[in-house]
Order: sequence, then structure tokens, then C-alpha cells
Amino acid sequence: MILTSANLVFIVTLTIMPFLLIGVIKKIKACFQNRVGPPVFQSLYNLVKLFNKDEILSKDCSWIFRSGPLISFSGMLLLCLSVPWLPLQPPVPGCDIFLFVYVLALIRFFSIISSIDAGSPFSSFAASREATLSFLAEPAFVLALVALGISAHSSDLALIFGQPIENNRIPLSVWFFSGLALFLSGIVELSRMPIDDPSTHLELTMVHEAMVIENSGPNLALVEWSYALKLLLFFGLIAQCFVYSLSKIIALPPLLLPLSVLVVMLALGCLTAMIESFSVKLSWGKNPDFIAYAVSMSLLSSLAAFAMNGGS
Amino acid sequence: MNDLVLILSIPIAATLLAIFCPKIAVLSRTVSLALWFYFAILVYLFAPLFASKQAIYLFAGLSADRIAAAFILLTVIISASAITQAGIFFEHELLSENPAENLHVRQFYILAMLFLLSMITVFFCQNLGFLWMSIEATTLLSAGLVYFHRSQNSLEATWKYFIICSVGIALALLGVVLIYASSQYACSEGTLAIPELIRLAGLLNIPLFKLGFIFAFLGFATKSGVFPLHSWLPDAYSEAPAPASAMFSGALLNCALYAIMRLCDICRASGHFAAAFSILLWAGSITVIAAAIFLVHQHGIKRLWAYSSIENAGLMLVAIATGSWSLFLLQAANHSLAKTSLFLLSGNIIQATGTKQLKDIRGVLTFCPVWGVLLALSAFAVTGVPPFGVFISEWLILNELMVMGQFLPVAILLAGLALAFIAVSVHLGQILFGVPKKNFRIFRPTLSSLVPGLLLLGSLVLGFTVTPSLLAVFTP
Amino acid sequence: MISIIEPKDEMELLPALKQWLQNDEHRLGLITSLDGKQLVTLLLDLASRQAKCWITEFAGDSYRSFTSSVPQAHWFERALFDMYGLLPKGHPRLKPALLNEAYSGIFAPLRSLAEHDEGKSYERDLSYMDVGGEGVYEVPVGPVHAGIIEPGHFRLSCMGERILNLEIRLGFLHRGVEKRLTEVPLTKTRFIAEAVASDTAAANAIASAQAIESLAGLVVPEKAVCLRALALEIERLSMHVCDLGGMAADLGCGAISAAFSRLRGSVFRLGELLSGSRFLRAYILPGGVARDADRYLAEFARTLKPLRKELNVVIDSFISDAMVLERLDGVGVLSPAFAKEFGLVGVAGRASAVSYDVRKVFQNKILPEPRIRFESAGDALSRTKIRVFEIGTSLDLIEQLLASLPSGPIAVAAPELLVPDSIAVGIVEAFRGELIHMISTDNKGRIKRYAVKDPSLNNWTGLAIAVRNNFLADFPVCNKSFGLSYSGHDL
Amino acid sequence: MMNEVNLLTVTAAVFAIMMSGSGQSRTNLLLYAMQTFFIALACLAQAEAKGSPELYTVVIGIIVIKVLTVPYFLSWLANKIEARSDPGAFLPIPLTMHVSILLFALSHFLALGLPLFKGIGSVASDATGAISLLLTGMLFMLTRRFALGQIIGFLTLENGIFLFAVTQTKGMPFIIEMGILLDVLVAVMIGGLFVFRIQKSFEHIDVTQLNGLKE
Repeated sequence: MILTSANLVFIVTLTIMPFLLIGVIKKIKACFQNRVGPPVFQSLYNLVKLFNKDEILSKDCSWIFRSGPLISFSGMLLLCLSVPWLPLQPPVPGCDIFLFVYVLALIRFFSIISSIDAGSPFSSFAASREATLSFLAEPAFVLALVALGISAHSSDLALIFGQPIENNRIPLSVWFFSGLALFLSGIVELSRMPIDDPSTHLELTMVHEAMVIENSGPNLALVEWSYALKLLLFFGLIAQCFVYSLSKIIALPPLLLPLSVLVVMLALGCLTAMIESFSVKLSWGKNPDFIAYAVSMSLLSSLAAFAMNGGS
Repeated sequence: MNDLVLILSIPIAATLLAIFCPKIAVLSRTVSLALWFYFAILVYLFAPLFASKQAIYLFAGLSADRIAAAFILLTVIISASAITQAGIFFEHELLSENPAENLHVRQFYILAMLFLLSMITVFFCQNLGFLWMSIEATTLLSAGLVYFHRSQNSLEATWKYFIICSVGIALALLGVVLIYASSQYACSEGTLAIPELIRLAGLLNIPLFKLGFIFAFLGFATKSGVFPLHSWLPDAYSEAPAPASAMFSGALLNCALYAIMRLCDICRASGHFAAAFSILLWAGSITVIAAAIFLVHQHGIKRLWAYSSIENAGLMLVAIATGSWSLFLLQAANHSLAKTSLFLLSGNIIQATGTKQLKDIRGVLTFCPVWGVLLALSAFAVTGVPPFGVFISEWLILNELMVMGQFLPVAILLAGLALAFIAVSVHLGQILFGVPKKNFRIFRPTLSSLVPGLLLLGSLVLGFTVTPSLLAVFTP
Repeated sequence: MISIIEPKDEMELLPALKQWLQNDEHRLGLITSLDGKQLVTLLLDLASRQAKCWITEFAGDSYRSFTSSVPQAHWFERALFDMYGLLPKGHPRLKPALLNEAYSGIFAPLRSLAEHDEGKSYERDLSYMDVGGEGVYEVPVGPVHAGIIEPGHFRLSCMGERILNLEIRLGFLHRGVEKRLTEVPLTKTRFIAEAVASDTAAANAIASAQAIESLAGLVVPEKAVCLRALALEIERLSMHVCDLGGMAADLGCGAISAAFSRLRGSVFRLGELLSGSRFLRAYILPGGVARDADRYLAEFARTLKPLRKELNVVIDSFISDAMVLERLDGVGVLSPAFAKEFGLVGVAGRASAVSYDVRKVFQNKILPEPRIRFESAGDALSRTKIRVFEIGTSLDLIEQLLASLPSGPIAVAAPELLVPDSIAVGIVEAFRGELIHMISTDNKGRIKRYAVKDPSLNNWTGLAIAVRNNFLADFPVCNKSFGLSYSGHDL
Repeated sequence: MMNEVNLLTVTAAVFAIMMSGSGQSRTNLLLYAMQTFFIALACLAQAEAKGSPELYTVVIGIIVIKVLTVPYFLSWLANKIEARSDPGAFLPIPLTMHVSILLFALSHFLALGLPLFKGIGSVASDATGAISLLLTGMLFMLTRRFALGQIIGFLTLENGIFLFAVTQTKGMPFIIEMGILLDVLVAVMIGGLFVFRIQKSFEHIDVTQLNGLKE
């Protein structure tokens, strides 16, 4: 890997952006609650703190429990390095849509079994919920990416997202609906409101938080970090979709592109914070109704992809 | 402009009277007298039309030719008869065990007058947009009439009527839009005026126009209860009070079919009548046979006549399909007179027996012979027994079809008519004969038979006097 | 009020109780014992505004259980077993209610020491209900929860995401309050009494004061009665606002929850102006109230007006939110039949068509009558609606009380002697519902037995029934909608 | 210019699709208002393109009547009769949304396949939006249990026709556009009145249970 300026930007954003996003979301939520809120980089400080802490392990858990966070962190890091979440060519080339989806699934699998391994009843049923939700949300997520792939005539994510902006041949509607579908399924995948309330303390309603309820110390730090990376990855993809659909209406200079993606990522963070401040967490039975919206958007996207493809 | 004032005057005056006059007896007498007076005014207004002039111009886009004038007169006769009978009907209703509220009766009069006005407007419309709006107005205004009894059943019927007809009329709007779009090929701005469309018929975009015709036909057919879009009709006719049912069957049905006729006018001018012809012919024939089959298994007396109305709507469609508007007019007039008589008599019987169920109505001939005889004669008149007018018009329609060489529809129609006749006769026999229930409450048997009797007489007169030369008056 | 004491034979107790409860105007107040040798059944007659005590002497350590015929007795019988070691024969599920695993089998707090020395032991069955069937699993929650809430253990038997059964085990906060109340001097009683449940401080203090005043024959000055009512309504207001905020937090509406928290601060301010304590502590004393608030009333009124306006805005945006309505609709349904059978009180009762409100029946006639509303859906939504309605009622009452505050002394001299050998009760509509303090005196006029019945005692069973067949994830919402007290229950 | 109209109509159709995915009366009405607002915008774009001053008045009419008055009235009604969420009649509600997407696809092919508008210059995807609205409205009417849902479905259907009229013709005569608007307003008022009556008389507004007249 050569240290070009593009790569430098990539690495810097990779290290700072995840914590910034989490910080911004928390800050804005605090704003809506008339609180000052934690410092923007509090999650980074937390990480440092957690790495310095001792780890407490249940006497029932095995190596699976320990390895889960490690696998999810390394998988997430791999994805972040190979998927163009800024529209710059990623350092590790050749990430296919399906590779991406499978690595995500692999990560999910390991986090699920590691939380079951902990033996706590909360983490077990949270794992079951996680499995159910991702089972429902994954089609939307995959279909949205596939629609992009159809329009781009390639399943290489670097090709889909990394195309030069002037002759990007994916139509606006596909970008837009895919972006919406990714955002809605991202809410599910990232365990955010209205599917899961990340700030709740209620054991029985949590999904992600309950899954990691047994993790502590460096183990928890890895979980938090990989969650931050996942947030970055998803927001990056979604932000690109919206930036590209915007670029169909307003001509964006190619150099501004990474900047505008970053801005849109932060805007998405604001949007998420607003949703979390004002929406109501859905009843468990209503979650499929919400996910149906994600599926619909991805259906619309693939419909548009097919229709436009037929036209051109 | 004066004509417009004349036409608006009586219904609006009657509406105002109904709003401000709390006395039902005064109200009902005044309104019925006013309506007959209205009829006289209209005859006076339209007299020159039949003598020489081509059309009566009312307002931008509103004018009436001979056939429209005839339909208007028919509508007013039917409404006047129904409203006259309504006086007796409500008098009884107010004395019954659970009397209707004074306010509801007044609301009935208000709505009925506005409804009448909207129906008259339909015939004046020389613009598809206006035509659509006035048909929609008839739906909105008459929904309240169905809800007169304030019962759960009437509410259900009203809701069905309201929602199904609204959707149907919305489709008709789509048709109107498509026709408008097609007219933009003929003139740059496009037009909805019917005379203009007729003039430009040759230049219309035909695929668009055909599509528009189909949608408009579907919409107006829903309103006229053509099979299979009829599901609201028996409910609404059955749940509305008898005078309202009479207006629905005798007048509103004609409105919707008149709109279809107007469409056919344009169709014919465009030289593509053949497509419309087969649509109308088959829709009509299937409606006739379907309604006849439904007639066999009916439990409610007014539902029986409702299905008979559907059957007649089918016949009228066929009449339109033959391309002879005067035939359509004749069939409409005959059906309206006889059917109104039937509905009004049934209203009497339902009030006397307190039930709409056929199985509970027995021995009408025994307990009130006048009603029984008139009911039998009206029913025969409706099913087309000579010497009543319906027979003549049905015969003319079938004759026309035979001349055209459409033998299969003729066979279907004949089968349908025969089946309908048998079904009605069987039900009629059960109504007329047998042992009546004890608690019949006959109410002014002579007075309440007056209007139906006169209508029946009208039907008889039509049966004897119609000649092709008379019909030729209406051929444009 | 002093209650009428009637001896009742053990055999006729159950039929008499059943018959008593058949009348809609009759209620069962509480069942307890004085020293473990008798049953005291406190009955309330809402029509004649009287309290009646049936004293049933029996020999030995056991009596016939009522639970099977009078379901609302079951919690009392469990408490009796914990406190006195009295065994209800034929109780269907005799589990500890007030004590937990930490207490040994020979310990019965209200038994005299002499009896403990005899080495009697009371076997407590600590097992949980076993729900059979394939795929049924248990989720234990608590007693230590993830948030800062009181301890209570919930054993949820679930099938997938559905709750089949909930077993509630409380008693982790057992502090021996009732025992302590009989030991402290009369002047200190009020401090212990209001600490029974600190979020219900005013109500507990008023109930205690009422009971003591009845026993001392004191007539409280009118002004003190009004000031007490004011304190009670402020407490109700503050706790209802708090509960709504908690509900908003549980639903995930962070912004609304924060707004409620802020407004609760303003309500505390009202309390401070009135009593000098934001939590209304040490304000109410037997004979009257501790402080005259005349100086602060102008500011009180000034604070109240904007508070009402802001509350309306926040409540409106919460309760008219379609998602909130949808979220709460049909969650945790407690049918009116169950509510009646288990004698539910307060908000939860009124949400399930139990229209009983102590203020309508037992409060002093000079106080303004509250408007009462009840719903019959019995779900979390109706409980929230009732709570919202009661906030409005409390605000109205506060305004009315302020407008018509009588003048005069605020207290009479505190009592020194109580009437010997009688039983008096203080009944108050606390924000959770009917709160009863019952004091029985011995032949020298000392407090022999001090029994407290917190509204939560009636309602915990309601929660256990209401959550059945709901989603596991809906449990916190159900729980919050009932808003019950742990410490008030664990005496 | 035409491209903008295209985007607006498709957005309106997407709002209708989203509307069909919600059982909440209030959400439905909000999405209906959004959908109608975009139709008004499409109408505005047409008004600019065609330079027709009358269309501007129509836009104002739409916004006042269909974007503001009608949804407000209906949500007031829904509140009054406590008709919060519709359980759906024949299909689960999320599935309705997926079916309406299929209908959207269908309307795309219909718009392409019909012998329409080649000569006038409008884009076929406007027709896609309009037909999709029409079909979604019908689907909505069929799959809702509440009488209120039927009114909303009818309004959506009518929106589709209106959109069709605006985009596929050179503008209907002004008086007729306004007449249609007025008709819709009156129809909604009367329909609302009957919904209210149904609630009072049957204590529910479930139209699938209105079957007293079946024989």
C-alpha cells in the first residue's frame, strides 16, 4: 500500500470519522433533551478507558465468547479497507457485493454465537432477536446493492461507487431509492431507533446492547469499535448514494466529492439523532412493518434499475 | 337567461320552503303542487322546441335539444309523481310505530329537490366535464335519500352506494380526461363540448378516444347498475324510502344512460360506432339475462323491482346500441312510468305490512284489492305484456336487432325477458294471493292508488299511441 | 377515622367477607394481625364512609385461607406468613411476599422475641412457578436492574417473544418499617411513616397523621386540611409527570422524557414553596402542618401558571403522537373483571373501570371534589390517559385550593396520648391509589401495631396478569404504565 | 422542465406506495397530503411550462382543499372516532405496499404500451405515476378494513386521475378543474359524515363487517 494523499485522507477519516459520527449523534440528541451531552470524542476516550480495564469473564463461557469481538472487529476493519465508503479507491481492491454481504453475515454469525456463549439469558434472546431482524432486513440491503450493481453492470463495489462522477451511468432514481433502502435497513443493522433504542437501559427491550451485555474491558472495547466502524461503513455507503443522486441534479466538482460525502455522513448522523429524539421505539410485532419499507425501497430501486437498463 | 331562471325557480323555491317550513303537511302539498306546476312550465318552455326550434340555449355549455327536453319532462313527471305520493307516504310514516323525525322528512324534501335539479342539469349538459360533474352531484345529493330511515341497513346501503358510485364516477372522469386528450389531436386546445367533439369527431385520436369511451362507459354503467357493477343498486333501491326508490329507478337510471347516449353521439360521429355498438349490445344483453336470473331468487319486494330495473337498464343499453335514440327514449319512458308505479305501490304495501320480505307479504288482493290489481298491472307493464308501452318498445328493439342480423343477442334477450316475466309472475302470484297477516294497516287505499294508477294509465296510453312517425320527431 | 371493631368467628369470617365484597360499595381494606394471634380484616364501606374491623381470634399458627374465594386476599396472606409465620391452610401458592431468600426460615419479624426463642421455624417455599412445554424458557430480571430503579425480581416464562407467565418476587427492600413504627416515640412517628415510600411522602404522612389524630381526638384546622390537600396534589402532580416522563423514556422519546423531567423540577419547586422541602418531607404532622406558606403563595401562583401551560404542550405532543398511541394501544390489557376481582386501586384500577377514588369518598368535606374519569380498555394507553387526566385534575384542584384557602391556625398542639384499645385508620388517595395506615393501640394508649397498606400491594398482581401474552419487549412499558412502588410494598 | 414534472409525479406515486404500507390513519393522511402536495408541485411545473395562469389558481385550490382541508378534516374525524390503526382486510398491510410496487411496475408497462401521448410531448413516466396512483388507490380501497381507509383510497385514485389530466392534456378547462376539486371536497365531507354515522350506529367502521344486506 502506497501512502498517497488519497490514502492518507482515507486512513485519517477511518480513524476519526466513526467516533465523530457517534459523538455527533449523541451531542444532537443531548441538544434535543436540553442537555450539554458528552464531549464529541467521548466514545474514543471510552475506548481507551476500556482497553485499560480488566476483563471479567463468566465462568461458563469459552473461547468463542472471547473471539467473537475480535472476529467482528477484524472483519469490519477489512470491509472498511476494501469498500469505497468515501468515493476513493479503497486500499484493498476488489470487493464484490457478495463478498461484502458474506463478510457482514460472518461477523453477525460470530457475534451471535459469542453472545449465546456468554450464557446470560439476555444476550441469548438478544441474539435471537438480532438473527430475526437481520434475516428480515438483509434482503432489502442486498437487493439495494444489487440494483446498483445492475445499473453499473458490475458487482464490484469499487466500480459501482468509484466511478468517475461525470459519466456515472447509474440513474438518479436507483441511487436515491438504494440510498433510502440502505438507510432504512441500516437503521435495523445498526440497531438504532425505532427498531432498537441504543440509549435504553431496559434489558428486555434491547437488542444490540443486550447482546454485548456480558462483554467487558478490552473485549467490550472491540465490540464498540467494530460497531463504530460498521456505522462508518453504512453511513459511508448511504451518503455516497445520496451524493451521487444529488450530483445528477447539481454538477459537483470531483474534488469536492469526498468532502460532500463526509458532510452527508454527518447530516445522516443528524437525521438519525432527530429520529431517535422524536420517534417511538416500535413494538416488536411492528418491526416487520418497518422493515417492509426498506424492502419496498429496494424493490423500487431494482425496478428502476431494470426499467432504465431496458431503456438504455 | 330567463329560461335558466324558470328552470331553477321551482326546485330552489321548494328547497327553501323545506328549509324554513316545519309543517310537513303544508310542505308536502305545496311541493307536490309546485312540481306539477313546474312540469307545466317546462312543457310551455319546451313547446317551441318540438314545433320548430332546434335547441333551447340556457347558459354556456347548457342547452337542450328535443330528446333532452323529452327526458327532462319524463324526469319531472316521475319526480312529481314520487313527491306527490311522498306526501301520503310520510303522513303514514309519521304515524307509524317508530315515526320518522320531522327534521329527517324535511331533509328528504331538501335533498330530493336538489337531486331533481342535478338530474335536470344532466340533460342540459352539452359539455362532458359538466355532464360528469352533474352526474357526480346526483350521487352526492341522493346518498342522503337512501339514509332516510337511519337504520343500520340503510346506512350500509348508503355507504355502498356512495363508495361504489364514487369510484365508478371517478373512472368516468378518467374517461372524460382521455377523451379530452384525444380531442387535442383535433384542435390545439382540446375541447369537452359535445357539439364541438361531434364536429371534430373525424380528427380525434381514435385509440385514446376508444379508451376514454370505455372508461366513461364503465363509470356511467356503474351508476346505471349494469351487470356486474350493479351490486350497490338492489341495496340502495331497497333501503331508500319508496318515493326515493321511484326517483332512483324512474329518473336517475335514465340520467346515467343518457350520459352513455351522449358519448355514443360522439362515437357515431367519429365513424367508430361499431366498437361501441358491440360493447353496449353485449353489456346490455348480459345484464338482461343476469338480472333475470337474479330475479328468480329474491326475498325482498323492492329488491325484486330493483333487479327488474337492472334488467331494463340492460334493455336500454341495447336500445342505445341500436343507434336509435328515440327507441331508447321510448323504452326509458315506458319503464319509468310503470316502474315508478310499482315502487310507489310497493311502498304502500311495505308500510301496510311492515315488512319488505316477500315471504311475509301475502294476500294483497284480499286486503286491498285496488293495490293488488294495480300492482299486478304495473308488474305486467314492466315485464312487457301488451298492451302496455314496454311491450311496444321491447318489440321495436328486438325488431331492430333482427334487422341488423344480431340473432344471438336477440335470443339472449328473449330468454332473459321470458325468464324475468316468469320470475316476476311467480313472485307476484305469491304476493297477491294467499292469506294476509292479521295486522295489516291499510292507509288511504284510494288516494294512495291515485298516482300509481295515473302512471299506469300513462304507460297504457304510450302503448296505444306510439307510432314510428311520433318517434321520428326525436330523431336528430 | 376510628374504626368499628366487631369480633368475628373464624368459621363465619370467609362467608361474611364474600358477602361483604358482593356489594359494589364495599371494599376490603387490608388483612393483617395485631400480634399473630388473630386476624384483623379492615373493611371499608364507601356508602356510609365507615371503616370496620373484624377481629378473628384463633388458636395456633394457622387459619383457613381465603385466597381461593377472595383472590385479593392472597397478597395479605403471604405477607402475614412472612411477618408472623401464620400459615393460611389451603393457600394455592404460598410464597414469600415481603421477605426474600436472605432471611432464614425461623425469622418472622413481627413475632415477639419470646416466640423466636422457642425455635419455631417456618418453611418458606422459594421456588418459582414451573411453566412446562417445549420451547418455554425463563428470563430472570432483577433484582439488580440495569437502570437506577428499585430492586424487584421478575421471573418471566416466555415462548418465543411472548410472555406466558410472570412471577414477581419482591421484598428486597424489607426494612422492618412497621415494627419500627411501633417502637419510636409518637413525635418521631411521622418521619418513619413518610419514609415508607419516599415518593409518596406526603400521602404517607397524611395517612399517618389522620390515624393518629383520630386516636387522639384532634380536630385539624381547616387551613391545615387545605394545605395538606395541596401537598398531596403537588405530590400527585410531580409523580404523574415523572411517570409520564418514564413512560416516554421507555418508549424511546428522549426529548419528551427530558421535557417531563424538567417540568417535574418545576413541580418540585411548588412543593418547596409550600413546604420548604422539594420532596414534601417533614411538612405534615399530627395536628396540622409544619409551615405556613402564606408568604410564598404569590410566587406559588406565579410558578403554577406557566407550568400548566408548558405541561399542556408537552403532554399534548406526547399523547397525541400517533406512534405513541399505536405503541400503547392494546399493550398490557387488564380486564375490568380481573381488576375488580383483585381489588385494583388508583390509576391502574381506573383504567380498568374501577372508579374508586378515596378523594371522592373519605376526604374532608371542605375540600373541592375532584373530577374522576375511568376507562374500560385496561391497556397501557388507558392508564396513560388516566394519568394525563389526573394531572389536569390535580392542577385544577391546586388552583381551587389556592383560590379558597381559609385563614386561621395551621396546626393544633401535637397529641401526647392516644385512646387505648382502639383501631384507627388513615386513608388517602396517594398518586398510586388508596393508601391505608392502620394504628392499633394497647391498653395504655401506646401504638401496638402499625400496619401500612400501600396501593402497590393491590396492584402488583394486576401487573403480573396484564403482561401475560404480551411481547417480552413490552414488559417495561407495561411495568411503567402501572408505575408501582417497591419500597412501599416491602415494609 | 418536463424532467422535473416527471420527478415530481414519480415522487407522488412513491408517497402513495408508502401510504399503502401504513395502517395508521394519521400516517396515511400525512402521506396523502405529501402525495397531493407533490401533485400540486407537478401541476405548478406544468403551469410554468404551459404558461397558463389558470393552472396557478388550480394549484392554490389543490393546496387549500386537498393538501390542507381534506387531510385535516379526516384526521380530525379519525381522532374523533378513535380510528387509529387499520388492521387491513385481505392482505397484511406491509404486503400491500409490495403489491403496490408491483402495480407501479405494471403501470410503467401500461404507460409504455398504451397508444398514448406520443404526439403531445409529455413523458410516459408521468403516466406511470398517474396510473400507479390510480391503481394504488384502488388497492388501498380493497385492502382496508376501515371506511376511512376507503375514503383515503378513493382520494388517491382521484389524485391519479387528476394527475393524468394535468400531465397528459394541455390542461383541462379551468371551470372543470375547479368543479372537480369542489366535488372532491363535498364527497369527502359527505363521506366523512357517513363514516361518523357508521361509527355511531355500528360502533366500528369496519366495512368488511357491513354485510347485513347480503342475501
